[in-house]
Amino acid sequence: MVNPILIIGITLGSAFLIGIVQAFRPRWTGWIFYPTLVFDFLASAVNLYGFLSGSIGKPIMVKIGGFPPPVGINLLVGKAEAALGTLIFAVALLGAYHWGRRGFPQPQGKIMVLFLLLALGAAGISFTGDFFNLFVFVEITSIASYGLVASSRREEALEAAFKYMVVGSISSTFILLGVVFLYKATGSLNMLDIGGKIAGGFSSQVLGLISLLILAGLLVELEVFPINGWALDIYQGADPVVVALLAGAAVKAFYLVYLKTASYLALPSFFKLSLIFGGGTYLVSQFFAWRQENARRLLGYSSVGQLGLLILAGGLLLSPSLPASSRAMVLAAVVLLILNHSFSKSSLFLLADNVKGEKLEDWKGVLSSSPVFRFSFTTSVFSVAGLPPFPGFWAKLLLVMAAARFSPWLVALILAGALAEVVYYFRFFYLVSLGDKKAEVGNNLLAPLVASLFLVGAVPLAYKMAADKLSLTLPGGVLVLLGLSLLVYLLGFSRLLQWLASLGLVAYGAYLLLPFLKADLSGFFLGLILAGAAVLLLATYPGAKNLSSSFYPAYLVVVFSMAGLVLSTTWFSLFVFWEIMSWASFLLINMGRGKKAAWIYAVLSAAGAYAMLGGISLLPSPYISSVKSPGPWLALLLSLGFLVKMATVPLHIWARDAYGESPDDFTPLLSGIMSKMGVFGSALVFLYVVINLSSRSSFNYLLGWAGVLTAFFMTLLAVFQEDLKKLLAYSSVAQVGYILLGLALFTPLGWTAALYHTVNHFFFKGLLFVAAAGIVYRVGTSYLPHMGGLIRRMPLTFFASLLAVIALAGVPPLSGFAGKWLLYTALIEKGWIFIAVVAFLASTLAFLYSFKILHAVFLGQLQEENCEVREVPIPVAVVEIILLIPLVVLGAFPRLILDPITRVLGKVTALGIPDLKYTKTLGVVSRLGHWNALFLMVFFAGAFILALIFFALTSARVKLVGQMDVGYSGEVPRSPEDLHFGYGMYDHFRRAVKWLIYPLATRVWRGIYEALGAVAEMGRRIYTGDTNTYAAYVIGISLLILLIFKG
Amino acid sequence: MWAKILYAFLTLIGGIAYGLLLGGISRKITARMQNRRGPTVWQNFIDLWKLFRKKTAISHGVMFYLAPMFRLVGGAGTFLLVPVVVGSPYLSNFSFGGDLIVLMYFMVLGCLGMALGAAESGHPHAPIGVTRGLSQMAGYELPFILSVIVLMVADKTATLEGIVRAQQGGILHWHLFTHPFAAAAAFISLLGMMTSYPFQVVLAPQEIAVGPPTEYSSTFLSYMFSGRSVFAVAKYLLFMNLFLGGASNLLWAFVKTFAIFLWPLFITNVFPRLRLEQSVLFFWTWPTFLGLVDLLRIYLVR
Amino acid sequence: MGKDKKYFLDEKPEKLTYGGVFRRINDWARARSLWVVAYGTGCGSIELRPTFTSRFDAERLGMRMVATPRQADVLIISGYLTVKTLKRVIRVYEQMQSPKYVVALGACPINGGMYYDSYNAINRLDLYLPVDVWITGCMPRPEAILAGFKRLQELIDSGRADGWKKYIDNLDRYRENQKKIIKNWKMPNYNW
Amino acid sequence: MRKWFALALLIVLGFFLAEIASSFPFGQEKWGVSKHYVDRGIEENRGANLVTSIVVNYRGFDTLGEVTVLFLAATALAFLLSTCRCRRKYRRWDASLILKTASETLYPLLILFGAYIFIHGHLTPGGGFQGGTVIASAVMLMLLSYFSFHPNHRALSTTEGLAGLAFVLIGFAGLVWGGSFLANNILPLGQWNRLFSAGVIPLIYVAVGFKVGAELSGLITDMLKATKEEE
Amino acid sequence: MAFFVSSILLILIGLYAVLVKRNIMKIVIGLSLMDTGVNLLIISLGFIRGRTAPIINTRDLLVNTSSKVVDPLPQALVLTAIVIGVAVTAVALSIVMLMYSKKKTLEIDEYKELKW
Repeated sequence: MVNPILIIGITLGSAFLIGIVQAFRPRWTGWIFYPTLVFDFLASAVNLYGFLSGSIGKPIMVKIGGFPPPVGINLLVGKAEAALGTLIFAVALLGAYHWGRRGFPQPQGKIMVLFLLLALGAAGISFTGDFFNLFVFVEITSIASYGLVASSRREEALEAAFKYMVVGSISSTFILLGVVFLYKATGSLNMLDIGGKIAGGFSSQVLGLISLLILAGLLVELEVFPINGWALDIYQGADPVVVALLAGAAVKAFYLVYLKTASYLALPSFFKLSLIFGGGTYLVSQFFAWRQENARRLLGYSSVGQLGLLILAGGLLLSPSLPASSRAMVLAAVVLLILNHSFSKSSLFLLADNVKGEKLEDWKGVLSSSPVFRFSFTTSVFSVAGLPPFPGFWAKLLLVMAAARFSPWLVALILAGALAEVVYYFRFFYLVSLGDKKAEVGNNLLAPLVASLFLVGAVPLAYKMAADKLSLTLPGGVLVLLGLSLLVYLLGFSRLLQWLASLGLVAYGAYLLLPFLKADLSGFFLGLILAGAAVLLLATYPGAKNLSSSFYPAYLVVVFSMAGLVLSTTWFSLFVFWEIMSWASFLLINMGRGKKAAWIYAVLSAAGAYAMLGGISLLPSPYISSVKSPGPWLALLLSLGFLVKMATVPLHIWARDAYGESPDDFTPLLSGIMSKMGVFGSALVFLYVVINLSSRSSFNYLLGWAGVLTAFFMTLLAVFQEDLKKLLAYSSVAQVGYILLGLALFTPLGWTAALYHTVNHFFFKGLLFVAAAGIVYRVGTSYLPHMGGLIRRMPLTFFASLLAVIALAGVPPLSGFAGKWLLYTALIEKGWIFIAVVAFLASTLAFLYSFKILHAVFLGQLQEENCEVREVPIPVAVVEIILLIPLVVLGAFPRLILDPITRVLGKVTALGIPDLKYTKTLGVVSRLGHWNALFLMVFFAGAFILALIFFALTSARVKLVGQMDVGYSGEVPRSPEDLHFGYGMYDHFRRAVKWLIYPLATRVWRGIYEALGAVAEMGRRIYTGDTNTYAAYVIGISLLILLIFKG
Repeated sequence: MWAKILYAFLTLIGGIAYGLLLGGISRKITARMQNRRGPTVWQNFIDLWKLFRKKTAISHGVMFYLAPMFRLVGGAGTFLLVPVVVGSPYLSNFSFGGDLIVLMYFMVLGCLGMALGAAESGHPHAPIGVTRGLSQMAGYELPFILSVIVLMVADKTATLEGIVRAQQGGILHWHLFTHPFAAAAAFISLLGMMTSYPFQVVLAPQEIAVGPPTEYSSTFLSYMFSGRSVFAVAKYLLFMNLFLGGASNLLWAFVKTFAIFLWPLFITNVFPRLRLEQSVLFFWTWPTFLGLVDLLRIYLVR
Repeated sequence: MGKDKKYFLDEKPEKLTYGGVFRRINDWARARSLWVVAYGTGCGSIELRPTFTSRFDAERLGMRMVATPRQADVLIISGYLTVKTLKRVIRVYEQMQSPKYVVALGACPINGGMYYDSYNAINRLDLYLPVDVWITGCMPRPEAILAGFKRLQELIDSGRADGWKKYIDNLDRYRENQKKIIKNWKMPNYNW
Repeated sequence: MRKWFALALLIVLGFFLAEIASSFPFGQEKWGVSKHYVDRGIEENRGANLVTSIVVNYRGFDTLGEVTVLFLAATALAFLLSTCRCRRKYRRWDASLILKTASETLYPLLILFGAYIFIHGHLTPGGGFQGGTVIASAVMLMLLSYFSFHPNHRALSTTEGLAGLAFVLIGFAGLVWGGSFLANNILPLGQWNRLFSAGVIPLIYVAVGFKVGAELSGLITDMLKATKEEE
Repeated sequence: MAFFVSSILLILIGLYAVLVKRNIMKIVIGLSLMDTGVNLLIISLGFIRGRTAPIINTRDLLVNTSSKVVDPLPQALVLTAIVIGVAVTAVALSIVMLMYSKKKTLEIDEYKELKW
């Protein structure tokens, strides 16, 4: 145990000493400054460790002057204070190091004094047990802040400092008045004493007003909306290091003291006050940041928002009706939020210090400047936006679960804010990752790196805390695999090694998860994931590709999180893995060309995931089991996330570019397997929630329409798409629409169709995307009009693609037909005939783009620039062959898959097994019809070969001619470009369906985004930048608080 | 089994011959309608033989080479999946291979294969024709599907046998009369299927030089020719089974298919050509509306 | 022409034999199924329309117009030929599949007709292409054309219409003559 | 508009403040914790001035903070103005003879008076802060009179630093020998109402006096220097 | 009572300056005024009618002190508050000086660059 007074005393002494040394040997000041901070940090850390290990049982009480509490001043350092002290000095240390490396402004001794005393003031605020002493420390902090904010001596900094000073003076006046009135009312200044008196029944008619006066003062310092204009100005105008310290440390002390004060003064309306102001600030700030173009101000809005969330959590803590278990959850959430926000925000602000400009566009290209920058930035943004696996994510999870006990609207508020946060942070991320050029950034990156490493290091702690509170268990094997996946990053010097390691890891994962490969739904999907990932990983053979070093780790994380997802037994676990999967895939997509697509993907994923979380919070039990009499909203909320991943209309707007512009090596996984996780999730929702829905049939019907409209519209859009991968993207989404339709049928046959299609879609779409990757790798473009005639250069790929396309189109002898047959049979059996019509039409439209794929890429004229193109690389070719086999074999023997599916459905007692019989002549027999796959295959192959032989025997002399030897009205074609029909292939058809392909969804979503952005823009205008106005806000809001909550 | 295959083979030959004959008849009738004498009804056989025995042929590649076989096998397969005489062990061919859904998808196979061959020819007209054909297919499939689904739901079966059986017991049990709107829709879409005027923009010899097969010659062309003939017969048979109550013997099959054959023939000779988007939109409006009428009826009655 | 080697087949057509088991029936069928490539070179093409439509109805002879040389059997040189047109005619003719026949309409392909002294009219077509039937007149009426086709059918039936065979046999000589006229030979050597 | 709005706000605020204040009857006896100071102050500290006892001992920690605040302000001001050249035309010559003469006379007296005040902080009204302020006013007088008057900056810094350190060290001495920070039991308390009494209180107040004097002088000097033209 | 009213008025006057005045110096003056008002209010809160200052420099004050002196604690607090007020004013003035040196104006309207 270290006496906290030592921290304060020694720091003060050092400050005075620095003052002396500065006068004589300015260079030596650092020799006092840094050791002091280190000492402070270590001392606090030792205390914290003491508390955590239990060697310090109860809070440390320091009686200054030896007087017992009410008489003398005392410091009261408990677990929270010790933790906060550690945090403050850790952040201060980081900031000091950072500033020192950049060079303190001269005279440096003075700035060191200010810096030291700011940290000390913040620590003192949290340590003190006396109200007046609190005021003194508030003033120390404030004055040090004024000085530090102004320290860069830029105009903006001075302006911000002045505003802060005016507002801060008013707030401290409130605090001072409140404290003195409090003394007058209670006769004491000691917090514990007053708390004891109030808890003991002391009351006074003005006590409420007095407490509110103090709280209002503190709320000003806590930057609640709308009295936080000054704070935003500081974030924007002041030196980023100072801001890091203020936002990362000082404000947290105010937060702690706010909580302490509110709980000592214990008025019933405090929790409402906190909820309203915290929630309002949180939501409004996150929202106002949408259109912010200044990076620092954007971070400022975020900080304010996070504080709002903290205050809201504080409100929950203060609430008398919160059950004890929820209280523990909120406490854990608060700890994690503080930790998360302090480090991520310091990291971000210190990174901002390294970027030249303040505007968002000045950040363009910084991600490619240095790996350290990239790592720190990504980590910090992820954690500050509350994404897994960082503490913020667990905090949000805990907070939501606790708030759910309180009110669903609170959950909605938290999640809405979180979504808004994702929107602008990933807009930031998107702007930052734009640009090919490397931006000029400073190299003062150690401090942000350390901060982000802290965040990474805090992951296990956060997980443990959340797991304890939520009784959440994640499959250990999967966690090990996820950890190992991240280790692959360390092999970043060689892609080949990473590739080999990934293959090994997937094999190891398969070995590890082998016991779970049972004939049930999880086992079914697990098998798909593991086998699929292994095959698709093979095709990512790096060769001479320009892969990012984090490609393989992220790839593996996606794979194993999917494995964890399907093995989940609780909704929490499902959600956690879902989020991990989403965000790892976001990173992968962001590695591609479509940064904006990645942003949209991020936003919609987050929206879906948060909706899902909202749904989970409404569930009575976290276990994935039947839910008694759920409401339709619950079902909708739960399935929304899955629908987003399946890109169901109208949530599809991300899909085209995210698929089309993600790295070519990742797209097969994204389409072939990852989109199936949405299928898995929806299946769970259907099985456990929708099944008990009173309006089940109409819900299902609605989803059925959603599925079939997805299939229809995406197919239609695919027809007019001129980019190979985007075309395949649309096609993929359309196919998943069929799967959703099958699920929505909720009949054994429908599910059989859905599951069959799930597997089969992996085969052909995986194959097509792998082939596309190979083609793009060779040809260098995925723009269809630039290809053509590649059959001459890559016959194997053509053959593979041909079969895949036939399967995709669902034409009989190959495997694709089974899915269609089952689906239509199921549809007609169920009597969803209108849906059946649309589904039929959609699959007819699929022929259009099927032909387009084959023609525009492989047939027609070989373009001049592609004359030297070679066949795809050998690993890709191998994968093509591997994926080819099932297409043919399943075409002849669909029972190879149908039988396992029947067994899986046998486990799903809610559905039962499909009513299918198998006979020798009729093949598969349903209630409606029959289909003999083997016969068709044999007949087709036999007849074809017979005809071929006959032809070869009887035909005229066949001469293979050159590609431009065509009947061209007697003319000689000049170049292949003139002859190739590759652009606008369906322009005539487009004229017919123009009204159907109007991008309504995109327009609507963009309209919503723009409208909200415009509202945010308007709302932000309340921060006029005018000092008088800010002061008026402070007084007005304080009065409002007094008026509303005094009762 | 082998007998069945042999019989199917013979039926196939017969089907091709019948198809060629129908083609000749149509040329003759057209000529008569235009106040000409026209060629003999056997002209198509002569043409076929000439093409078959041409001395040289050119190929543009593997798919180009295989496409006529695709076309022939696709046409033949479609033909053989449709029972000529339901209940007859031999004349129902290979209809055990699949039901109506299978058939509708199998129909596409030949077209798709030929489309690929045409596309490989490298002649721009070929893919233009193919895309027109596919787009037009998207047009006429909608009313056709509507009516087919009407029948499937009404008869609670997806097999052609079942549908034919449901129409037994007199001429008024034919779906042509029990579901007149659906039948009308289907027969209108048959015009599109047969690429007869006014939906003939797919081939458009004057514009895109017969479109898809523009580079095909000689033996290749003869295969496609026979494939198309048998495919047409298959469609007539399908329509016969769907709407005209099937056939109880071969003679009825001839009569009914001939009747169906006359329908597009008479339309084609008196109409000009529509642009593609016009034909697609036409299919998506009037026939679709007709089909919907019956579909709604079925839906509500159920 | 180096670039064209990639895109055009530069290989001399093989010589063909004429005979076989089905020769009689083949010739019979060929004669009764003459597909004419719809390619008008001169004023004579205006006479082909009535020939093929209701008034004269060439279809009753089994003839029909086809849109592409690949599927055609007969090339009609319908009137005067210029140097410029000759290039196209040669290419069209060589793209047709054997057996194939050439019918020359009018006086111009025979001796230049009224354009005999023009700087660019071709005066003797059979120096450049093997003509099977000449139909004289300026222009020949549809009746004459039909008579010419009847003659062609007779020739085919009796196996005497073997211009296509001669052309391949004497390709080098024909090419020489063609290149004399067409100074600017911007075609592949062999027009498949 | 703005004025009326401000007035309205202020009226409401005034109403609230009045409501709170009026709940404490003016001039009535209402003891809280200070009853302890009043009743046992002499006994525990022997300082005649109870306010000083409170300021320096009972709530000495506040005073340490207060000193820190002042130190902070001086530091911040010195830091900010160290580069500020607010060049205004400034009088380059000294003040009038009367002022100069009076200042020269008063300067030592004022310093002496200031010292007296803080030395007697525990006995009479006043103390370190007041004394320091008086000293600073002496410096200010000189600055007003003489253009070339420059207090030694290093000396000021050293003084304030050492004085602050002394305060902290006295506190630590209390921690080491007296059991708690700023404990007033390490020196004999002496007799009531004597100069050498009240333990460490006079020592601390002397330190505070030095510190405040030096800081305020420095503050004024710095501000003045920033407005002067560069020499 | 007049003490309360006048000190609260002083606070309000100071705040009025902060809210309404467009000159930076006037705002700073307003803040100072407000501080003064607060200090006065604190002092008057500690006042007890008819009592003397809490300086025990005569023997009769030694006994039964609590019935003879006013509350010393507010006075001690005010001491601290005054010093803090001075410190804030000093820092404020230094910032104002810097601001003036940059823009050569003291109009608050000119300092609205940070907004929205």
